[in-house]
Amino acid sequence: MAIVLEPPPSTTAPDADKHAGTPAGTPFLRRPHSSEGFWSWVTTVDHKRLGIMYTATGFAFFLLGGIEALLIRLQLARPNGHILSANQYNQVFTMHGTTMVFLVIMPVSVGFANYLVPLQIGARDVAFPRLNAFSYWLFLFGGIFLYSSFLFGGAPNGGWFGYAPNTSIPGYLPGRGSDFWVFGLLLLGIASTAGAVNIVVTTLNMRAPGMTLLKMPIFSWMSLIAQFLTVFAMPVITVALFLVMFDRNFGANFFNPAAGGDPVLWQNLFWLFGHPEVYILILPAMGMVSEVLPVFARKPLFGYPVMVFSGIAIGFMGWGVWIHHMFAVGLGPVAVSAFSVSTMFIAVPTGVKIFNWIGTLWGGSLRLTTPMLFAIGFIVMFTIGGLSGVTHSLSPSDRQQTDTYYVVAHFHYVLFGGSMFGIFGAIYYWFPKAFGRMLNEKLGKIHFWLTFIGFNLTFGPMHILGLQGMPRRIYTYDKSLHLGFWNMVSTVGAFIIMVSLLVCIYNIFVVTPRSPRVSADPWDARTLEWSIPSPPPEYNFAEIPTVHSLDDYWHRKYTEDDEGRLVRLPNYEAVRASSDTNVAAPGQHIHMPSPSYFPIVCSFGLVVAAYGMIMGHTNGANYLVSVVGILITIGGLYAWGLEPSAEPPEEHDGEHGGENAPPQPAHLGASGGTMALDAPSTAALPPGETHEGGTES
Amino acid sequence: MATTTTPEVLDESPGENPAEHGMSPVTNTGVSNEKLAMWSFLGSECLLFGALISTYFLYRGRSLTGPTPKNIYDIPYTSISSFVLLMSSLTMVLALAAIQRGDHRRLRLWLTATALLGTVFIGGQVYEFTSFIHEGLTMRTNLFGSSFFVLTGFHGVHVTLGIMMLLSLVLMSARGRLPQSKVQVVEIIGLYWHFVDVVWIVIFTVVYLIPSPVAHSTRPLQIR
Amino acid sequence: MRNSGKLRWTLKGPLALGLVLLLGGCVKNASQDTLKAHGSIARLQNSLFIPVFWIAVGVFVLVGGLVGVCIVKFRARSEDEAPRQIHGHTKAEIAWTIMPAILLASIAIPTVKFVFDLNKFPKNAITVNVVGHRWWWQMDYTKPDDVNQTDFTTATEMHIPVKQQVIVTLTSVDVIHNFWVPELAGKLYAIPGRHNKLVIEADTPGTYYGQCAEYCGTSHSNMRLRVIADTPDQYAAWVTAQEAPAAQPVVSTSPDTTTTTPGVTAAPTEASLAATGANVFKSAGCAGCHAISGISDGVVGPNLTHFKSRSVFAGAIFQNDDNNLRLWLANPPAQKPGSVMPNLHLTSDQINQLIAYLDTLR
Amino acid sequence: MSDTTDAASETPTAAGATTLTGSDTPAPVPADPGERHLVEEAVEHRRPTPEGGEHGAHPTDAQYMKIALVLAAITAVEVAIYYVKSDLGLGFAPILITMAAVKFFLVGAFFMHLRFDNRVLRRFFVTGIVLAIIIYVIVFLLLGVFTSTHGAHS
Repeated sequence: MAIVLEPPPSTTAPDADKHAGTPAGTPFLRRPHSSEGFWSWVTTVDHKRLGIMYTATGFAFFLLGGIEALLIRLQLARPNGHILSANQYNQVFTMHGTTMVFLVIMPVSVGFANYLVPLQIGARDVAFPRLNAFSYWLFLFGGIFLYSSFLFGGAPNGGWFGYAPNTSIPGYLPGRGSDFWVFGLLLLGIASTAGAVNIVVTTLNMRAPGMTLLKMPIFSWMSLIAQFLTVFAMPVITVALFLVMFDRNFGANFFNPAAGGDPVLWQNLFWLFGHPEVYILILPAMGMVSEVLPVFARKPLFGYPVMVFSGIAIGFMGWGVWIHHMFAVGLGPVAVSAFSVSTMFIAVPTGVKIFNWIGTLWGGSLRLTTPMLFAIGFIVMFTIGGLSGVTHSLSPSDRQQTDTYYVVAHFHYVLFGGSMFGIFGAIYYWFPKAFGRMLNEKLGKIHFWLTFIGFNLTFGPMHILGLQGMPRRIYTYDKSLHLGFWNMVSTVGAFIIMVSLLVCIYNIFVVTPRSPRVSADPWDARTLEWSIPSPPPEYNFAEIPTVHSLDDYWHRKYTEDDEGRLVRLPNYEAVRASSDTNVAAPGQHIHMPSPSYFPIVCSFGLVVAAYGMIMGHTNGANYLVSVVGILITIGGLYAWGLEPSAEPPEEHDGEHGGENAPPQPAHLGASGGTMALDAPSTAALPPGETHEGGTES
Repeated sequence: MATTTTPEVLDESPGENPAEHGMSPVTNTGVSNEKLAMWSFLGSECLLFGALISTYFLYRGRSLTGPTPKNIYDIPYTSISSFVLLMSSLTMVLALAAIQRGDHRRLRLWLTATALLGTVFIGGQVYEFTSFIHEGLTMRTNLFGSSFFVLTGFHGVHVTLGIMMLLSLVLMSARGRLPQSKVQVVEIIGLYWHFVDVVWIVIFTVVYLIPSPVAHSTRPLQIR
Repeated sequence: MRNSGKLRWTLKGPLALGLVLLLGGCVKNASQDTLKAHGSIARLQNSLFIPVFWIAVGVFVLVGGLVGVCIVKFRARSEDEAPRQIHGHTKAEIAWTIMPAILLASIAIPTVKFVFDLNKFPKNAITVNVVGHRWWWQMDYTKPDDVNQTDFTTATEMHIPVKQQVIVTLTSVDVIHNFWVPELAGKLYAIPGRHNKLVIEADTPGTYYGQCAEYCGTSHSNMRLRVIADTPDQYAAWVTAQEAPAAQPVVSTSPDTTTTTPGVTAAPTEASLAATGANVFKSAGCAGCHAISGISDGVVGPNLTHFKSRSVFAGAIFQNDDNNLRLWLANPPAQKPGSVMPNLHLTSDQINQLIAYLDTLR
Repeated sequence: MSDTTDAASETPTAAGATTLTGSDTPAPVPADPGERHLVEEAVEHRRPTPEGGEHGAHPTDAQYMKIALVLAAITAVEVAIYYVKSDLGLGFAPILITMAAVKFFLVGAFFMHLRFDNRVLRRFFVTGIVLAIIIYVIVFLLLGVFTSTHGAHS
């Protein structure tokens, strides 16, 4: 129900009970109502809660992936290491890669998009709040499913790229890991597709009045592009995974060379997904950095439209470069040259972005706060990653560097030095918005410098290791290769990163909760999310703002003089103060989507189905478990379809009918018409949406 | 409807925003969330079926053993079931037109007809699969078997889901829970149904009508 | 100001340090160093990589320098600074779109040329069909006059004549492998069902290390190889030796004395040990997988006809000496995780006999 | 605002007009604006002919049936071509693909209303199709589908 409003809360409960019995409720489950406590989090459809849950879960997986990274580094610290067995090592590096890509950077980026996009575009929620919850739970269950493989005969051990026929023919790899990998990724794929559709629709459809696409905050833009890529890239790997699944479980021959199957098909499908995936991972971080830099440089983002279009260009070009992952496959000179050149030219829009960031800094008034440090770190580290990427585009010489630690160094500079730096900066930047307290700056700076040093110590030497001939994915190497020194340096660096993470955790969980609360706009920031209290109320905006310019909130506080210098408007303080009190007036009520059990039920059914498929592999009768899982999901979908997105508002309309539109079910954006556009956020979810989910499954 | 004049995605001007005109507060694009979501999902599905069809196409004529498409397909039979599915698109669109007119009896009639035609198609597919299996073609037999069953099976699952949705609609309508205001539900499910149909149009041509190159033996296997 | 200077160096210090270390690192005596080209192909590849690498370093210095300047010069000195609001600059945008594009185009041209250069294959070159197995390399040398005929087969260690381009065709019997001898040439996949072609060449005689570079399962790390570049004379001699049939063990007069009463009888002669070993080879299951010309023709494991002519074995993770062989034969999977060669539970006498026999296969 | 009340006053009418078996359910699903516009659309469609408004160009039932006839005819020709393919030689596959494309277009444009509907929707779908065609054709080229030699180039 979750009508968030100032009216006495006592009225909500009886109302809720009254409604649970009506046909509007579902036949077999009472609608959840609590807005606090455990169940409220389980059943929540609030994009902000889900965003926090996404990010927190992603962070937890980041720690798991980090522990795996430490194991890898311990094993490789010395030649002929014995910390892990070969098979254990292979599991650990596979899970490290899979975790960091699918369970950390992707969901954390989606988490930020979830939290921020509605706030930045002036919406009440995402387009499909329950689908949003479904995506989150499926992501969580998918992650747990993947990790449960450690308990059932070994984790995936075919690499995050899972090349066939190694993964597709049972017996090549010990254990059942590949089955878990296939089904885990399928689940995560459904979750990310659903989440992506949601964010795309939200961004396109639910912007506040006046917010044209070219007045939209840059983070929302980059998320939009990344989610578009997800929508189009995920089905490709879904098919690839299904083909492997049929090979493994049902004896199909897709990647079986003995039957004429071509393992290179897998590589094409995987990298067709895999390369856009790289941009799915980096674009949101670029957006985050592009939000942070202007705030702490007190200057607008340099060349905002160029930044947008270069992002779009990257998104498009990202589809035309996948063969650069396969330069050593032997695809013939024409294909290799074409993809070398296309790969080189993707550096152009990327370079444009870097120069625009520098342009943003140039001539500004830089405040080197922790978010700013991470953002600047991003620029520098990502530049290294981008440049080493250019050296990879030289396909003739890449035949030396591919599949070595040089690549490992390259993409860690992109994904850690890039994406993770961006995400850390974003955490420091938006934490006060989400929780109303500023993360401790001193610890934040320690965190940054430890990360920065540890990161460069870990991954810098990997360039050297790669050039000195250390292949990837080896669990051991011989003394005769003389690789021990740099590996040891790298391992030391990895532990420094871990220490930096502990500092961060200490900051978040121990120091910050005791720090004082902050105002709505602690950074003197630019975008709409800072115009509402910290943390934002459930309905986000008491009144949906009307947007007049890019960085609308900034322009309510500042203007420029004739020379283009920044001038505070007279009502500067008033604007900032009013942001703190930007809440619904007493009596005003805003209908928000109600919590629901069914997203978690549906996602749970899918996971049960996945376990059934794993078990069915050994005993056909167990496929019945999958059938049960599918039935749970279908049942959940039906209940979901029959359950209204938001409880009907009549009882309140009765109270306040005078100031509201007459009671009628088609109206949600109740208060006073000014928030006309909020209504899509509380969209009713007719069975159409059910089927959206249904066809996915 | 004047209020749904669509602003261009990239070049809309603020003045066009309906809310500022005091007009109907539609979404920014003028399209409802559900419809936009369905279309983006269908865009995504293009890549999904594209990959499956491509896999089939890639492996045409590369099977190392028989049976081959040539000696197993029953084109007249498949033509009829393709025709049935094609006509279900007609009944679907007639159902939509019916609810748009407020004709709920015809809505249910056409929806039922669509579901029925879909069921006939699925029945035909089940029969086809069974007869292929009897003739010795399974997913394990060769590349043709693998890619044929997976491609058409995926399509069949989509059709089955569509039938379930259609029947739900019929049921909802019969219980009076599908008022004309919910015309969009029918439209969105219709979109899904038509999509499944156009996919079959492609499959019918690429898989059934275009013959595989001869020779499943031109490729020597160097595995020792 | 003072503060910002410090900050700049804390930012750039590690980077500069990293650069120095990078330079230092290249001098190290790594045995698979991609930058230490010992053949025309590897040199060609480096001649592309190294200049572009330094261009990249230059671009990085530019970007890093600009960021550094920003940090020093534009650091906020007071809370109330009012910087000029620059929203963009069209000319600058055009400049930094076009300049990288020109730079990239200029490296694209040699790249494309080199791609085609690397796809030129010498005629009448020595052709070796290399087959990837989990986790060792099989090398089939083709006949000089007919590349479709196998002349002889070896494993793990291949010989090539110096200063001569050798064609390596690559395929695999199981999963995807990746043939890589860094000092001679960049890597190329060995894919089941496909045949890839690679040219390698060595300038100077010597032993070059290589290893599988594509993850291929449990013992991927243990799938190494050696390429030995010989002078033409040495190479010819090696080929002649490899073409010869396997050494025949002298028939033992009493083959079973040693097995029935182990350790009791006086030490048998090497010859009789070897002869017994040949019998063990045939009876204990070795012959099912390993080929020795004239004795067995298994294809699962490496061809052992001239086993002792190789300096390494088991995917080049062991020096080919009696101690390592003893360890290996006692329990292969313990030495090489996931090894396809099972533990045959040989007695130590059988192992000694086998070793004696293998020692004869020169 | 005026529009809101418009929609509000229309909605019960629309719903009332369509309820058949008595409104046992309060049909509490609150429509979003998207639906609200549909409500209005539905209101307009209460006129005998479904013309008018943005979707005014919607074909009539008769037109739908004509399109279906065309589709059926093309299918028949396709099957016929299949049986005479030997006469057409190499031109055979492109002709079939063209006909499939025409059918695809007809269903998409008319049955799925892409011809009349918002451009955004067309873009989503066309993006998907074009992207799929381009990338998979490249995959075909890479994997040698169109060449007689299978497998790698080398």
